[in-house]
Amino acid sequence: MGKRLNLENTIRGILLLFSTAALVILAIIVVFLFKEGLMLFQHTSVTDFLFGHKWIPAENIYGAFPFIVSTILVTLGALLISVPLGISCAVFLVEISPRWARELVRPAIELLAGIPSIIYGVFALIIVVDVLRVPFNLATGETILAASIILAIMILPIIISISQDSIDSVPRIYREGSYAMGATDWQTISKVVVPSARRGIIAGVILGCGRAIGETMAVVLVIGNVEKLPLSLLDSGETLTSAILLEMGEAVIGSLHYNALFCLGIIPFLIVLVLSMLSSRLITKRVSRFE
Amino acid sequence: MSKIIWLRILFLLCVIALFSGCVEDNKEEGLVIAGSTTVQPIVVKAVEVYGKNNPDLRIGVQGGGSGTGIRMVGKGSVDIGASSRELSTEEHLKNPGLVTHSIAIDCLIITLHPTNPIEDLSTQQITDIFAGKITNFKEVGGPDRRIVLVIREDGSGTRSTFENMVMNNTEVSDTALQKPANGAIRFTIAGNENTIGYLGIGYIDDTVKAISINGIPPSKENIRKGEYLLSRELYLVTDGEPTGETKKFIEFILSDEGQILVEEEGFISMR
Amino acid sequence: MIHPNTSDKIAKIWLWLSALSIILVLLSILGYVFIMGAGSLSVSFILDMPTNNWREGGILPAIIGSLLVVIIALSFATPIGVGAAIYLTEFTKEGRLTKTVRIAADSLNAIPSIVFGLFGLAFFVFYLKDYTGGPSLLSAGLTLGFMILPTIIRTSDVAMRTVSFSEKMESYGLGATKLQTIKNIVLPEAFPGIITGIILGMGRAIGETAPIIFMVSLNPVIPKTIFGSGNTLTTQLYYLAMEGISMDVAFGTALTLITIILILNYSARKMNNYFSRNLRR
Amino acid sequence: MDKENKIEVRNLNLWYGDKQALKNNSIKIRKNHVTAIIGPSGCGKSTFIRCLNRMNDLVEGVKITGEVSINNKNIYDKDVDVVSLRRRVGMVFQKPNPFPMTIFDNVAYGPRIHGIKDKKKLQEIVEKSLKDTTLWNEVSDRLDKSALDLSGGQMQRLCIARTIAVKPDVLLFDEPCSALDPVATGKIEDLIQELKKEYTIVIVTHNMQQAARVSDYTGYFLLGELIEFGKTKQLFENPKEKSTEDYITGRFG
Repeated sequence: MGKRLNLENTIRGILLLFSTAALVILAIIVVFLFKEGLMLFQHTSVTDFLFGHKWIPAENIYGAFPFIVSTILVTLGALLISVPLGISCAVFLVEISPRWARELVRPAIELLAGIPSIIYGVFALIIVVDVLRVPFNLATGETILAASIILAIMILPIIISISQDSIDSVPRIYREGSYAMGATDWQTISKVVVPSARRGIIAGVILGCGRAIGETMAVVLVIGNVEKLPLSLLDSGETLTSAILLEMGEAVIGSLHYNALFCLGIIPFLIVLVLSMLSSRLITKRVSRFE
Repeated sequence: MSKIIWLRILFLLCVIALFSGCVEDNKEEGLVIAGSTTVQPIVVKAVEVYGKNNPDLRIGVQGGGSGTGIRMVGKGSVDIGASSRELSTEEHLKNPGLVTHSIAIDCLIITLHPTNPIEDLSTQQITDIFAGKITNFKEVGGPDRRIVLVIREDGSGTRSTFENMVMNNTEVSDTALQKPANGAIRFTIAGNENTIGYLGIGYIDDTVKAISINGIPPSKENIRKGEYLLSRELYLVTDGEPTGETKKFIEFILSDEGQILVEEEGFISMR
Repeated sequence: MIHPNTSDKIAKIWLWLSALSIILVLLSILGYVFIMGAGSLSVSFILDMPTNNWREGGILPAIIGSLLVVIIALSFATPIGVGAAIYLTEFTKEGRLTKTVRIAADSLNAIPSIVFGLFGLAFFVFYLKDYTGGPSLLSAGLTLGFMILPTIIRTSDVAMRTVSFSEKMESYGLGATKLQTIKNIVLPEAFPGIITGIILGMGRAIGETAPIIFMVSLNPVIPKTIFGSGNTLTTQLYYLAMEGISMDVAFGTALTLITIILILNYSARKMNNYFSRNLRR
Repeated sequence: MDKENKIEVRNLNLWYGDKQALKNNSIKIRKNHVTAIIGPSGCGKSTFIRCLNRMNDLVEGVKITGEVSINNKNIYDKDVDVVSLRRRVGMVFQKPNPFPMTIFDNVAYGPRIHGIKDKKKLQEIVEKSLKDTTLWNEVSDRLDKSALDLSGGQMQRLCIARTIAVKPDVLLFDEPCSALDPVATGKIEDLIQELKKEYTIVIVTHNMQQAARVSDYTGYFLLGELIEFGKTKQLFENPKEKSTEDYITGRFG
């Protein structure tokens, strides 16, 4: 008997250790990210880093403001495209899709989520960039808009699947109530179903937003990587993540440049962490409210 | 019950996988080379051929850029550093023992889209174009096209070579598209008639157009003689005079056989 | 005002179009990669060594590199992830710990892949250099293992929580110990969910580029040890495309990658269907 | 046809897939009266009432034959617009289902979807509907608060207010009090008495006392068939059918 308890306790201990792994890893990441990144601030002030307009590693000038603005623009652009499309698609799947269409669209979305970002990038580099250049009369198609388009496609699956869950869990009696008032399908969807599901939909959008901020490979290939402050979606730009990928390959290890690139990584890291907590809070609240 | 069997198999696979790496002898590679991505094709090609003759030798090739290569060889983390530029004074001071070995001649060539009729630019014109003072090809006798600059990324050895040779302390325009590799620059230039950029000679092909500078075309002769503005040597860097496998490998690259590989990769041999 | 029935029709057309556009986007990407890559894809492309600096020949080293990296990632993340899920569902009550772990897993899951790249570089490549061999396949695999851990924790967690309470109680009622119950009831019942999680993690590990881009090399040899460097399908694709080495080989690689992902996706579905059918019996 | 009859159901059959849930029922429902439908659980009474505003159209795999005429027009004719039909035939459900929005928006929902945008007019409608359902005094100071914070009985009255805000001809109640306490139930029953002056009302209930209290006519359903239909008083005091008697005397059900 004692032996069994011993074994059970050992295993319990090991499993407890395992269960804290996610937490421990998160902590190690924070430590190493900040250890390498914060060294920059012995040289550059935080304000100069966040709001400086110039990024010239050769002269040890590190102003990340253009990268921050690019990141915001790219993300907004991607949301502008993917939110309406994603919510519509989720509504379609739950509310009006016949069975056969659902069985076609669902795997398509899963697959879309599974395609490696590098392949999205190569596709966008060759197709999207070229398609944009002529109609907008641009000098180059490598713009924030191009990155937004490809990011929109990449975050669609997240927005759709979370919105879909949320719309699916809107109680049937809401729909019946609306239909019984003589509402059409669309009135029921737009005035009752979607507003009732809005928490989950917002959570999905927030998660998608986080993904867009953090995505690298697809963006770096199509955004042009221009260090100038972008003023519109049709300008080229350079996001925080694309700057890291672009320059880390040749940054001398342990140099200020190297530290600055880690600093660039800290920004999306923190933003995404906050967004993820926000969305999980929204999702849990939604669940408790319907139950 | 079959599910339990499945589970066992899965577990077993995990264990096997975990140890498969360790069971093999985990001796580090015999020869590790790191550094410039420009030099990398030569090194990779050399390893490919050299490795066939020396199947027991393990060679690792890593990128990282010239600066990292030099730094790592100085620290002893790698055996050979690859660099597309000479050592800076700072690097010399830090590691006085570093020895450079020229293995090939490279040249940055000013490149345009094939449909661009411009054949020649002066050094001053190139400086002004890359500084963003000239923004349309018609200002240098070309067609009415807005100029899109395509350059290498911050920190790149190729970029600093170009800026040292051409820009004399003028900053490159911040509207330039930055690309992490020569191939990406070529791809961008080939796909857009508004572009101008610089490419290592090994990357010139018929999708882009190489032009002359100050009337001197980028022929092999001119480059080897150093007359085309942007020629430079490529180096392997060792800590002290090379010995053993390191020495043999560098000798291989400098041999006739090795220099043929250099030419095959589009660079210009030392001979 | 537009009549409600008219706007209803217009809206439905829009909804159909939105779904259709998703299919079209998917087909155009898949179709494009297929058309561009089908020419170079062949058995020898997969099984041969590259020659002439990756311009010709096959992509065997990258395939083996991907395989090794994924195996390392899974052998790290599977036992820990499943173990964590067992602890969370069987050994502890819902409370502060479970909540914290779930939030941590979700946060970890949301971290941008390039941040994992930075972290891997600082932690595995430099800090643990003596154990990982620096920029090695092991470093890459462990970085990916860190990355897919939350996927495996969360899917196993969900799978185990859906195991019926009554069956567990029945097992305890028959005098089974906790470990026996876990082994005989919980794990087998949760198995399809766990497997799905593993396959999902596998797909993610195979498809990621950014986390391992700073740890690979273009060395055209078969990696002989996980302590040495190598490259994977994704990083090779990036280099081939970026260095403009060969678009044919690049698209061949892309097609190989997509095919693997398709197979994984499909098998995850089938596996889930198969097991859930068998379980219901 | 009798002018006093608002709804005439003839030979109504309904199948869920292969299962027949309603068997050849015919019934006449009189204008401005309350008609109660009673019967044991699963007898098809809810299914029946849902045929009167075609809510069953929303269920997959339903097949309906026969005729339901409202104002002498068969609502199952091809040219009938379901949307405008449901506007004329309002329905209140078993479980109070106010939408997750403000009280005002709940009541204004119907008028809005039918095209009324004018704010003042909406306010008038909301006020009148809430007054008609005796809710006005309780909620007039918190119209902009969420409807989900109301009590169960208030919610149900809100749902009734929401339904009458579009001025239907007919009101269908599907067990409106089964989720409510006796006090709230009493209020709803009073309300139904009040509403029949303006509306034709059909109420499904499993509570016989309720049927006896509120209705003028009663129909008894068993296994999808209308067993007996007549004046409430007569049906309860002097049922013609044995099974009706068994049910109302509580011998089964």
